[in-house]
Amino acid sequence: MWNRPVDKLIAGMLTLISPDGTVRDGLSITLEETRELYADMVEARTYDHKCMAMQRQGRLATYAPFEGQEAAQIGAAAALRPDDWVAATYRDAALMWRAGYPWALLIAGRTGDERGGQAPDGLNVLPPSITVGGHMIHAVGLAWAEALNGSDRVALTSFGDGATSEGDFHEAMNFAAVYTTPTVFLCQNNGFAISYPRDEQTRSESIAMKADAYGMPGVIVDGNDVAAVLTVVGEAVARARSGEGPTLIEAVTYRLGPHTTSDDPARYRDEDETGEWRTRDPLERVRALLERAGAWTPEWHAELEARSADVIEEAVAEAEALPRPTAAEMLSRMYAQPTGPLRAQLDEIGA
Amino acid sequence: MWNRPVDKLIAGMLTLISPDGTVRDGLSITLEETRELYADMVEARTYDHKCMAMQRQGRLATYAPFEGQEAAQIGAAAALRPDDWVAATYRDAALMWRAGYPWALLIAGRTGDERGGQAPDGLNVLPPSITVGGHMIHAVGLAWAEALNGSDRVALTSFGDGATSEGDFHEAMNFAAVYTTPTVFLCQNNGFAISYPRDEQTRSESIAMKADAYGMPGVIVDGNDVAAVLTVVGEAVARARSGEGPTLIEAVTYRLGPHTTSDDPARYRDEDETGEWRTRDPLERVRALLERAGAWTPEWHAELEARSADVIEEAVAEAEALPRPTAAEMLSRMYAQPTGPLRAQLDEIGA
Amino acid sequence: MSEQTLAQALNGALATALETDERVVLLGEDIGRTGGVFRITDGLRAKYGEDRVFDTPVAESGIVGAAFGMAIAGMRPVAELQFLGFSYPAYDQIINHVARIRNRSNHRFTAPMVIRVPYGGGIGAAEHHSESTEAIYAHIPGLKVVVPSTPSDARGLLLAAIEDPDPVLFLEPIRLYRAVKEEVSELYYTTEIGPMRVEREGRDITLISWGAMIKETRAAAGQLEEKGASVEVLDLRTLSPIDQDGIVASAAKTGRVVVVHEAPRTAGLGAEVAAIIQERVLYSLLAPVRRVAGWDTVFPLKRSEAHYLPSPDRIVRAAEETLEA
Amino acid sequence: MSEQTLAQALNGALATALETDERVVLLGEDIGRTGGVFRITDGLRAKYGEDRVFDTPVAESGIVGAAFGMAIAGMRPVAELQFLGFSYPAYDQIINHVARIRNRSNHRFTAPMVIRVPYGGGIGAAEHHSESTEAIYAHIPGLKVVVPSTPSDARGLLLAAIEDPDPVLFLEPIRLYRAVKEEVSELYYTTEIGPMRVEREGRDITLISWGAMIKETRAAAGQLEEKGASVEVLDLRTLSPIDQDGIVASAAKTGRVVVVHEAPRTAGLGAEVAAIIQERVLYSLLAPVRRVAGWDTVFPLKRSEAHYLPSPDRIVRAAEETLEA
Ligand SMILES: Cc1ncc(C[n+]2csc(CCOP(=O)(O)OP(=O)(O)O)c2C)c(N)n1
Ligand SMILES: Cc1ncc(C[n+]2csc(CCOP(=O)(O)OP(=O)(O)O)c2C)c(N)n1
Ligand SMILES: [Mg+2]
Ligand SMILES: [Mg+2]
Repeated sequence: MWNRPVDKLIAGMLTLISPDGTVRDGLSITLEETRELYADMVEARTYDHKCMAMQRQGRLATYAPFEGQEAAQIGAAAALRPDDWVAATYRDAALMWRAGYPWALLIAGRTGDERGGQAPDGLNVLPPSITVGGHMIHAVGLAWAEALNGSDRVALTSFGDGATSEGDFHEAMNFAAVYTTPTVFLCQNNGFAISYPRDEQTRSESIAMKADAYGMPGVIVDGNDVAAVLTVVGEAVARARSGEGPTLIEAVTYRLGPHTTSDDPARYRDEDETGEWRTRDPLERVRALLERAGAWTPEWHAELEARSADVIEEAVAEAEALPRPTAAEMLSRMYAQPTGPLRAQLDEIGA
Repeated sequence: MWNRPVDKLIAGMLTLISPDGTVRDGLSITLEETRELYADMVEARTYDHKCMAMQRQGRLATYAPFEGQEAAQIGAAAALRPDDWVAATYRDAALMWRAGYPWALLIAGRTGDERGGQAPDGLNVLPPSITVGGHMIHAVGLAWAEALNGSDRVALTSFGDGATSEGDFHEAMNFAAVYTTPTVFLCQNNGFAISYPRDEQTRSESIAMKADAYGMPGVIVDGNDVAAVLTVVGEAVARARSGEGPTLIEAVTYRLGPHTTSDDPARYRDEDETGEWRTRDPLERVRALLERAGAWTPEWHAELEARSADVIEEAVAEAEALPRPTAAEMLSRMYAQPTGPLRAQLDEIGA
Repeated sequence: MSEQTLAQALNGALATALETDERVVLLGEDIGRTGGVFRITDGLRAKYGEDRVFDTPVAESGIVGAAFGMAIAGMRPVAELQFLGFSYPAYDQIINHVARIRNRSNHRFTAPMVIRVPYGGGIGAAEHHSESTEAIYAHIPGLKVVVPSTPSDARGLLLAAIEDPDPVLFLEPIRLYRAVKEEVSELYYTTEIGPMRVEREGRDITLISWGAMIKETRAAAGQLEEKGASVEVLDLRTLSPIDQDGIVASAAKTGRVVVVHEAPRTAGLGAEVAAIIQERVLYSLLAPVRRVAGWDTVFPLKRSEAHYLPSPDRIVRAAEETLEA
Repeated sequence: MSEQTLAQALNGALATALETDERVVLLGEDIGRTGGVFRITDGLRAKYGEDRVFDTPVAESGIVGAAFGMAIAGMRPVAELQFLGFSYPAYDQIINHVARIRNRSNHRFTAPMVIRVPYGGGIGAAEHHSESTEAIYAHIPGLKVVVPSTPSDARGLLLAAIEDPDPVLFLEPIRLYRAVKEEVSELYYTTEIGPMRVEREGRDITLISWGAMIKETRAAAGQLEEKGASVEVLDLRTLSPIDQDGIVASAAKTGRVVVVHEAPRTAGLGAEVAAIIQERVLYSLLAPVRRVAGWDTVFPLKRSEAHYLPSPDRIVRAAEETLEA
């Protein structure tokens, strides 16, 4: 069955590009920008499909796909400056990548290699949070530090609808509001926390309205509309950057695939519901818009797909070429310098 | 300086007896009931003053006074049935007592004796929570169990404004709403968490409005008006008892004394502010009302005070007559039956 | 009797508990609709109803705290936390509330509840999904900590935990869920919480372990026996209260002990085992009690897992050095 | 140099850190306006400003998590939690985030931060206000755990902790805050995290302790010396990383060891000390390593405190039995 509360939400939320590709008032990005966002979403989806396939081949550990959520992730990241902070989750590979994190490292992480968490120097994107909820307050601390240091960097944290039930969500929201930190809270409400539907997760009508409880603005946006997400996150980023404090954004979207490669969605949701959401595919509506504007051709799309496939293949090769991690590396990563007990253990393993 | 947000709140909240003792529309308790509530508040204040004095004499460990909050506590407890559950805090002695907990046990607890936490058989009042925030979810579990068992008992949990910042507040509120448990959340907003003022604790205009974030009704009430508190808590209890679920109540009040006997309020608040709140004394307005109705005389008051003093003295004597707890008791309280290691340790202490 | 995996035995025990004691309710993330990430509660919501088996919001402190309230009110809640690495948000509820209510109310209120948690590594799982922090729970007075390693113990200990008048943290070795099969009775029976299980008797050396590490320890014992040593293997199966007498008796007999656990060595539960043994039978010890454990690191991701986990080889080497000492 | 209590030394160290390193900020409940429940931050907000010293909402996970974010962004936050019993809501942040960021980012992001927490009993405080759960923190890889017992160590270790590139849990023995006075330098100096301190040298027996229990241990050592024993007293002062070599050297010298701590005995840090000693110098041991510790109970309320806390008498008795063994 259709996820009722989302139904209601869709009525009130900001959409700039309708599911059929028609444009609504307020769309302010150029055609060229739209083409770039489209290209990014194609690349992200290519990555997602590749990872699903690799996991089935046993080349990756558990993988959490984001198919269906590309607009929310690419749109949000596109609103950031390259030096802004990002604290995101296991499902946010597209967001992290668009914020500058290399595909190769994201893949390395999924092969089960801690080196995948080592962002390139200068890039302020944290390794993805695997625990649900704990990382939001980090974005508050990061933003707070930047503000205290007089920088105008902001911190964006992305999380799911399920994460809003954790006590840490509450503490993070409250601290951000109390200290007016430049933090953007991006909730990708994809309808489920594993099998648990959004309308059981909380009885509030929306997640965005929870912002009121902290004296913080809350905004609800069509999470499958890359332009709307870019706009709304852009406004929140601008508020944050100018010292006006945090914003909570609820991007209403849907996870088309399973929770992770270990999950079986048939146990908790209907094919129909998923089918319904496929008609709201975030790539499709941009394609329709572009096509109508004469800026999309099957050839261009094929070219994008081919280029993306190459890029992802290269990233896979790079990740898989990482030499096998040694035990000594494992022991040496715990502190700046191995402590006494660890030095003794390094001796024990003969390193 | 005056605590600004409270100022604003006072405008919107339910008051039935004004600070000068005049009655507002909607007061529905009888004169006799009002006299009883007054008597209870006098007894509670007598206890509070006695404990402050005893602590200064070294007869009690740290004590957290509730002076100024008598109406919130007595009013709330008066709305309960004797078999309802109560999960309250270190500052809620008046509430616990009015719910059936003997003064003697409350005092025993404050002398540093675990036996003070042993409610009389059949009384569903938990020992006071010393950690801030953790006990609210217990009232959710208690209420949930009662509902599942088909009983119509409700659970009331009392906590402070500071406690609303803990993650556990959020999880408790959310669970209560998700499972429609018969729980009454009573926040005694007394303006401070130790030294931290309410308006820094959270940026929401009221605490009551936080209920919205959970799809739960929230009510704000003059916490120094015993009749208003009784009415509002009574309504919430009725809702809960009839299966309509939880309510959040914010009782706006003020702690006239220090946070605890170790605290020095001069470090963080103004005499003027405290003075201002003394004009809103919860006992005084009821006295004025009764006096105007010819139901209060200095003689009656003196009688109440004398009787209260006797009752409290007796409770003190009872608490102080408790034999010194033994080490064996301490070791035997951890499990239904001492475990192997504890049996060995009991041997070691020669028990 | 039927042949069951550890996972099946747990599922069966929960069904039996729901069947025989109407005070039993289950709650946890995804345990209803999907039967939980490891399907331990599979089918129970369908069979026993939505008012016995509850899916919950993602909030571990809430799950434990609500279960605690239910327990005080006379129910027998069995809460599931998805992985031991996600139990920490509930640590405050467990240590400050669940484990203490009997003490602070002088027996008046109690928390007869079970917190079930899959634990341990070895399946190449994501970060935080392979924790073995049993030591931080075994140190908490008022709590019991149980770890079955066989299907029949799983059933017996889980039913005992649900019956127990005090709160029990019930750790389930992820790696063994489907790795072991055994004939398990379908009758109602309990396995006493406390006494360890002698997995194999021997004279020359004692190997002590619990949870999934029993598998490696068993393999090591096999290799050692082949080389001519007579090896005793103890499965602690209850970590708190720890079976001091059982441990000490075996140590006194063999004079040589190796403790094996997945958790980091420093301040792990192996330290307690070593401390007890030297305290009580120092003069019977023919060699130091050795600890084969995880290194003092975070449990690593898939590619480094083999570096971290004690292997039969490491256990054999430590045992041989102990035998030679 | 001036004569200072431990509390004054800590206040001075924080002032020095705020003075010399602009990355240092303090945050915690009531630390600004009132200087904290123990007045350790007294005057610092007035002197260093509201953008260096922050009062916070009542939310321990938030305090630690926010400090952690600040540390990643290059600051040197010093968070205060009011009592160790209120650190548990932050346990998840500490174990799953603070202690792991270096590992999970392969050194790219780090958490140079300090979490200061008053700990231990002996002042007849309310429930949860007397905890000594150092063992559950010493078991966490990636974290350091420090406990000063003298004013000069307090200053040196706190400045070292603030300088440290890794997160440090800094435990402050409540009972010693104002119970000890010592000449303390006002200069900037650090005391190395790791090495224990030999509080007193001796030949016959080693008493090992930390925190407030140093006081009882010192008293016991005095009594024992009067009876003719030569007693060595070690103040571990760093609990993680534990000074294995220092402990072992002393145990090898005296052959007799008693460990003293306030925490419950089972799975307390005394177990680790005993395990290390028997592991490395079993054959030098003339008697079992004994543990004089809290009982396996919740820390009791005022009237039972004396039943619980190790007393000089209990230590002397254990030492005498150890000397006679
Ligand atoms: C603290 C914690 N509890 C439980 C889990 C297990 N878990 C992983 S993802 C998930 C659901 C999260 O749902 P949501 O926040 O909506 O994010 P989504 O997966 O839908 O993107 C759960 C319960 C976890 N990782 N961390
Ligand atoms: C988890 C926890 N953190 C901190 C404390 C210390 N503490 C005791 S009372 C208090 C303030 C609570 O304020 P509020 O909730 O407003 O209640 P009030 O004392 O005003 O009644 C604090 C921080 C505690 N007891 N528990
Ligand atoms: Mg979701
Ligand atoms: Mg308050």
